[in-house]
Amino acid sequence: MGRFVLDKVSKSFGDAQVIPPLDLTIEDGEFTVFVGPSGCGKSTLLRLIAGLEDVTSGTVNIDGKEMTDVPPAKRGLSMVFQSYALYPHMSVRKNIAFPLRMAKMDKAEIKKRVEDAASVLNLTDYLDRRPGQLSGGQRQRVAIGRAIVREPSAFLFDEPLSNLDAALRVGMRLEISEMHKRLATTMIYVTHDQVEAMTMADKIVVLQAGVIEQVGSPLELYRSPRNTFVAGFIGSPKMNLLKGAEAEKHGATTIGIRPEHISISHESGMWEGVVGVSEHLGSDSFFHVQCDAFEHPLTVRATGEVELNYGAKIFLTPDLAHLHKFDADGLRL
Amino acid sequence: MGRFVLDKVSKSFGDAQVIPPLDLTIEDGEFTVFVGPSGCGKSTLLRLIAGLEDVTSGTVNIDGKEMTDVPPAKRGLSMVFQSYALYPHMSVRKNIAFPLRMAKMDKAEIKKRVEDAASVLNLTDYLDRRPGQLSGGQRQRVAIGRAIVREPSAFLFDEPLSNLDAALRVGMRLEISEMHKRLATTMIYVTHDQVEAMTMADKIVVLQAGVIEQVGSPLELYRSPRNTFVAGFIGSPKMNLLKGAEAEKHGATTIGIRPEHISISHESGMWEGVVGVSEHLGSDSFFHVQCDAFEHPLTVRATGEVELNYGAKIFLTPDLAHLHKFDADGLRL
Amino acid sequence: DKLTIATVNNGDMIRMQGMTEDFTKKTGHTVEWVTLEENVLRQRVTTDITTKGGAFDIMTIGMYETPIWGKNKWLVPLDDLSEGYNAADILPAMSGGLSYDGTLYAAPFYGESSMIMYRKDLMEKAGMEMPKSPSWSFIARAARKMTDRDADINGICLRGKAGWGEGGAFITAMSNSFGARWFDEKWNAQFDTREWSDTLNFYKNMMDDAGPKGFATNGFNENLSLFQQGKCGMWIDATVAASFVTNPKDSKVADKVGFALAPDNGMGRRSNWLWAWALAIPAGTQKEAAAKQFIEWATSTDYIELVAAKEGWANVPPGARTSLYENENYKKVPFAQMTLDSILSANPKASTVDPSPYVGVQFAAIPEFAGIATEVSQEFSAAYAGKQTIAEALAKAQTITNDAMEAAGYK
Amino acid sequence: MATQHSRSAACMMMAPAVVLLLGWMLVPLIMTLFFSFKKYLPLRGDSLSDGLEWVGFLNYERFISSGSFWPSVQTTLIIVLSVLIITVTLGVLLALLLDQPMWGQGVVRILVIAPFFVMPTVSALVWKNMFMDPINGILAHLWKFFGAEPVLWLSEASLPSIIIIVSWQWLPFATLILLTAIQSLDSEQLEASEIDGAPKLKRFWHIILPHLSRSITIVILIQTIFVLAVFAEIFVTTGGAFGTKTLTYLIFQRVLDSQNIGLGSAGGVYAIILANIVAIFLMRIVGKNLDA
Amino acid sequence: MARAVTNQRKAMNTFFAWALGLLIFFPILWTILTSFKTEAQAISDPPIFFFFDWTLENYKAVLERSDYAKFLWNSIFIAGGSTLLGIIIAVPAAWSMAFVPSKRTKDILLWMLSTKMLPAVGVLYPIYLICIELGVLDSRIALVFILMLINLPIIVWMLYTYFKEIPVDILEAARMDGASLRDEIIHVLTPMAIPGIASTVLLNVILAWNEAFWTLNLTAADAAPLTAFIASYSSPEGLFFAKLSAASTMAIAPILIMGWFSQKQLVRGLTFGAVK
Ligand SMILES: Nc1ncnc2c1ncn2[C@@H]1O[C@H](COP(=O)(O)OP(=O)(O)OP(=O)(O)O)[C@@H](O)[C@H]1O
Ligand SMILES: Nc1ncnc2c1ncn2[C@@H]1O[C@H](COP(=O)(O)OP(=O)(O)OP(=O)(O)O)[C@@H](O)[C@H]1O
Ligand SMILES: [Mg+2]
Ligand SMILES: [Mg+2]
Repeated sequence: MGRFVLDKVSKSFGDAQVIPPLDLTIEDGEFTVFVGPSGCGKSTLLRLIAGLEDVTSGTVNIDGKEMTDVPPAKRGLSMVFQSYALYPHMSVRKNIAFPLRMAKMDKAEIKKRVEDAASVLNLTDYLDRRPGQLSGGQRQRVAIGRAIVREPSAFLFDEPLSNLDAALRVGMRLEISEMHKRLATTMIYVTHDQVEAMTMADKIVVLQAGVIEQVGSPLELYRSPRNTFVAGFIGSPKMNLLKGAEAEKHGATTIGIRPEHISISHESGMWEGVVGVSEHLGSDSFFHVQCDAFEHPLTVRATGEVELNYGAKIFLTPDLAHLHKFDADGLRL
Repeated sequence: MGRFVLDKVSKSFGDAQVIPPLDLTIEDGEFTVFVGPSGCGKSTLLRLIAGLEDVTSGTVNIDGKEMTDVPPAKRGLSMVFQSYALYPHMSVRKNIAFPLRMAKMDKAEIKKRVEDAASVLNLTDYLDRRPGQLSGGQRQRVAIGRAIVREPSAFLFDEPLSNLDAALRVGMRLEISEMHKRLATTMIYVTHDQVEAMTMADKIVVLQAGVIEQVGSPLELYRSPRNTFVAGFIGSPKMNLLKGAEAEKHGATTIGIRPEHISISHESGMWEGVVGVSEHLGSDSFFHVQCDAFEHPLTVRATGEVELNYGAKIFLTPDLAHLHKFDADGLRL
Repeated sequence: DKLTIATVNNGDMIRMQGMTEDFTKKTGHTVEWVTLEENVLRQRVTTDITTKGGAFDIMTIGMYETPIWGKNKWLVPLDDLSEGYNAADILPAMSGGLSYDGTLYAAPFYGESSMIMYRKDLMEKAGMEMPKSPSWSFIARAARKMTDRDADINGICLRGKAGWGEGGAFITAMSNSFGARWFDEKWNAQFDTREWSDTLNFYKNMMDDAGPKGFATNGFNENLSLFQQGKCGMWIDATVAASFVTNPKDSKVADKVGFALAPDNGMGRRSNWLWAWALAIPAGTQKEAAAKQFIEWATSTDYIELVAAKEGWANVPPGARTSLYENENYKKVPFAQMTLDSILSANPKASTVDPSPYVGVQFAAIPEFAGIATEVSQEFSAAYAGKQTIAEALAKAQTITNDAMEAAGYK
Repeated sequence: MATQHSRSAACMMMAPAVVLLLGWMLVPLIMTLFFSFKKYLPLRGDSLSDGLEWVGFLNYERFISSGSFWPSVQTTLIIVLSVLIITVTLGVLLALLLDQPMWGQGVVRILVIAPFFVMPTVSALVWKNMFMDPINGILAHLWKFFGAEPVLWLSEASLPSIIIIVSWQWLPFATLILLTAIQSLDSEQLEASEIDGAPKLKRFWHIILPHLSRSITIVILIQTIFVLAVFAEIFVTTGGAFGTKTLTYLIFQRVLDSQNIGLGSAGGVYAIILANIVAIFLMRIVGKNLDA
Repeated sequence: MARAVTNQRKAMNTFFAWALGLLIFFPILWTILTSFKTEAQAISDPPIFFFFDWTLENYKAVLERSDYAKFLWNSIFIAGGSTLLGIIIAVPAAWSMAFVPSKRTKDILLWMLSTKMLPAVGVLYPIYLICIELGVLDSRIALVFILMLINLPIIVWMLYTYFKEIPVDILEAARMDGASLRDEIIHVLTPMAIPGIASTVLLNVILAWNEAFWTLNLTAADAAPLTAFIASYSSPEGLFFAKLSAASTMAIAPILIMGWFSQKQLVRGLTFGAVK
């Protein structure tokens, strides 16, 4: 179980309102990801749900029970911190067992559960080490282990992978996804990583300055961002957002077109431009093209190895099916 | 100027030989990137070149002069550290001026050079701030500023961007590339980031356990990796390396095919498989497909939004032009 | 020259510091004072003299150190003082105690003995009268009678504090009147004798009945303050205290104090001690001549008159010169005569009833004494405080003393 | 980092400190050892220049067989241990309290650290005369106010008195170090334990206290060094009477009161041995902690 | 600072902390108060707290009697000098230990600490004799040296722990920028370690200021610091609590005031590397 209803929840630190009143419902078993630029209030929102911060106003409802004033220990949630927050003086075994000991579970049961969790997380060989003797990935798994032994009603993750190197991140991402499939427990996950958000989420919540800009499935957000902020935030490299006469032609103040939705031609096309810096990844090539029609260069993607000389004149044609139009307020038309 | 010749250079820490004797030549003006897994000796190699570590054996030759025993201060190189290593107690101006002061340059000249460097790096407005008051990107630029004022014979970078967030990294990457174009000074750059290596390098040096696995231009490495290690290391997501009967069909112990070089069909193809986890990024979709022919699942990329149901039966066909073949020792055939 | 003088922080010495201008004016020499608390001073100067450190040009030392140091030739003999100084005027008890082998090694700045100071009003209230030379049994009786715990009045206040110069000095002087001695003629400790046990038992019984709370930690200062606040009926202590307890500025009972000789036990010895703070010149100083000039100035009759002129006769340094007690002005001071009588009744050369090998009344002038007596007095204090029995304390004292004497090679 | 250049530079730069300390340790140590085998009674005319008589281990035997030796070792250990226990326990509690939000935190901190700045002599004088004096002391007044018999601190509770004075002096030090340690605790760790269901007391026991262990060992090490050498507090208050004679004090008596340098030096050697036993024991713990 | 603390909680904390703080501070407060009383008021029964006739008489008496300025200056000179000298010697040593560690580093550090365990009285005679031999008895320089040696282990240890927290990168950067070892230490390391050095200085000034054994035993008139000043007041004839209090206040006031002004610095730095 784990259904969260936030009703007009707001949070201020002193005079600074970090989160204006906000409503949000997270369904049981859902994998929800909070994304947004740094400082937008993702962690704060998560901590409000966990009970680590008091709400300034509004109510937090968990599984139909009002929990606003219940202390974190009694909410039955598990949290994985960005820094892992492992207990450095305890062995891995003790770290994982800690919540169970606190719940006064009996020794034998604790032992069994810890060992089960360890084997799921491939930590069996490290049970007697201290956190200081583990690699980043292993620590990460201990933090998760400590969270899962308890069978909480929901998991909260605060940027749990941001300290890992790229290779490890991919692995851990898959592990968490699989764990979610297996346990079917509600998970709330904070990240600023595009790929994590897109690949893991059932539902993404995009925040900006404490305000929810859009809620939806990853592809919904990719396909129809509600406004220019979401449009620019979701997708990598980011969507080209263009203003001016060209935009007005489409009856919009701003038009958006993703790098992957522009085709390149040497002969003809909608926009003429000059090739700037090229970046070749082998699998893809990215070109920064300066068009006469726009102030800023456009980013264009070509799959595979494509060679275009610096300064070459080319033509670009957007795929109109994927053209996004926004009004003067930045809202999707 | 800045031509480096490492002749049978090796390095041991105590009993552990971190770098077995190794030869490497870096030409003047070249942008060389060292890549390799964590702990493979990239930083150590860079530090040997800088003179921050003694070589255990071998010689380091810079611009034709033997420099093996010359202390770092006298090698005329500039280094940009992963942590930037700015002097926290000095203003930006003083930080940048430091190498010049150490060289006992006269005040007026120092002032001029610092201001030139600052204007190139867009730091003019921040000259009187302390590093603690700067954003990550600005700090990065101060570190570069400190490196360029001296007009060194080469720049050494040790993972300079790894502390920055994704968006900033892209920007800084471009800036460093442009700087290299402008100054045409030798640059040696350590990174573990695929994209950085591929987009910035003139020449990539792939290291594993202190041994050079391959040296070449980015696309050379992408197109014809010398062995399975390089094949697996260069490219993202990584190349599928397949063994068994299928590989032998092509007269190799191992065959390699990149995710972007496999096409998907619902009707027919070379290998039949079942769709596992899918990852949708919007611009691309990645599928993990379990084929009967192979033990491990294959990763396949499809451009754009492609939907394949979990467990659906599909057929995969590799692009034979991009099939890599390796012998029993992992060497390219 | 600039003289460096180490001195104790007693009132008379402090007063002298205020007068140094006079000396400088007369001789042109300047003076730097190093004023230290008694115990610290003793360590400090002893370290310096034994190592020939030469940090001081003049040292303030007592009757205990003088003969020992004189014997070691560490001090400049003061046998060639100028004519006008009139060395013969020094009280013989003082010059005797400050000489070794007939040579004077330190000039007394002031001298003291001990005597009884008592509250005339309380004595009267108790219906008793203090004889001029009382006995211990009278004192004990009077003390018990004067005691009024409800009014916070203790019949008698005596030193009990550890330290050879504190409680150690008192109990040794007292033991003399009980016929006890520290050593027999072969330097054997005598704490296993009945005399010592009588002394201590008498002392403790009396103090338990009529003494103040915590007397085991009381020294001169504590008792002085008790007496001045009117909390003691009798107090047997240094004669110099007389000027403090009769000074109305500090003392609530200034006008009610009477004096008597320290008690005896009918064995021919009174329980009063003899002490002098004296100025001596360490051998080897570069400034011997100037130092001698200073000593002559500080211990001269002129100096006494200088103080008298500035601060009154009650505040002059007492006990050093015969002429002082012949001075008409000084005779008016109420305790002058009793002080002199007390001093005269003490004989360092024959302080014990049974013969003893040492010189000194409340101490034995041998180098080991300070260390031994400090430890012994600590055992005694512990017994006063009830932490051990008197028998235990005496047994320990016996071992401590014999061990130390053995270590020092007496046996 | 460690190139040949820097390594030789390091040796050079260590040298002054090492050489000075070595001299500071060895010269007196050798002289002490030398004296300890000699009969050296300066007041009886022995002096270095005349040559001293060799007496073998006599001084050592004497010192240890004296009735004061073992009690003084015991006293030393009691004082050190009690002061450590008191300052560490109170220090932890005080640090926890000072870490809480309150009004006037800065001022309270100033009040709490003040005793650390007071000279031992002064604090002993103040405690002895103005607090523990059975007649004029504040404590006596306090006791009387509540109708109790004033305690004769320095005679009847002599050891506790010394312990109180020394603890008062060192409590600020322990509190300061522990306070900085508490403030350095990663708040996420506390939050994690809270989410894991640990109530307040358990959080203290399982998270805060282990976090403090390093600081506590350091407090113990430094205080042991200083408390072993406690002197002024005893000299001024009890003068070594009533069972407050520590080993240091006993040596002081031998050297300065009895002027028996040989015997005192032998005592010094014993003290060094005792200190080193304590030290080795401590260093084991701290050495381990310095690595971690 | 997760959840709001109720004002009630805060009030409770405040109450307890203040109560304890005042209790701990009381002996000092009482001394200061007493120093403004007359001798009679100082021992009055019951004790008087604030309502007495404040008088400066005691201070006047003390100032008249001793040359306070001389003692004060000696204290400042000795405490300051020994700390400064200690820092100068310790910085290079700590640099070596922190940045060029070897297997022996820890042993050396612990050995240095162990030199502090020599009982001072035991070596009084040797040191006194040496001072005579060198002719430095009663000289400030000798005390500066000796107190420096006494505190050197603590200084080295503290600096070492601070230096260890400084990223090696920055020193290497300086080296790459062409700085010599001297430049590196003077221009980069020392300024960066200022907070740590400051608290080391503070702690050592306090320790040196309060050192009473050597300062008392090796001085006479010229070099005597405040510890000797107080030794002349400690037990005169009679109980002069008020004067004793005045002298005590004068002896501790300078360091107390310095300590209070710099307590932030001191608190921040006092970790001895116990805190990562
Ligand atoms: N205890 C606090 N007191 C005052 N302001 C705070 C506090 N905690 C957070 N804030 C402010 O609230 C805002 C939101 O912070 P929050 O940590 O939730 O951001 P975030 O989205 O998690 O950012 P990041 O991605 O950098 O972790 C920020 O502007 C931050 O400065
Ligand atoms: N001072 C040292 N003493 C002993 N071993 C060392 C030392 N410095 C590095 N090593 C070892 O040398 C190997 C290479 O280290 P190096 O730092 O060069 O790796 P790297 O390739 O830079 O790794 P990363 O990507 O993690 O920075 C590692 O195994 C490391 O443990
Ligand atoms: Mg956050
Ligand atoms: Mg590295």
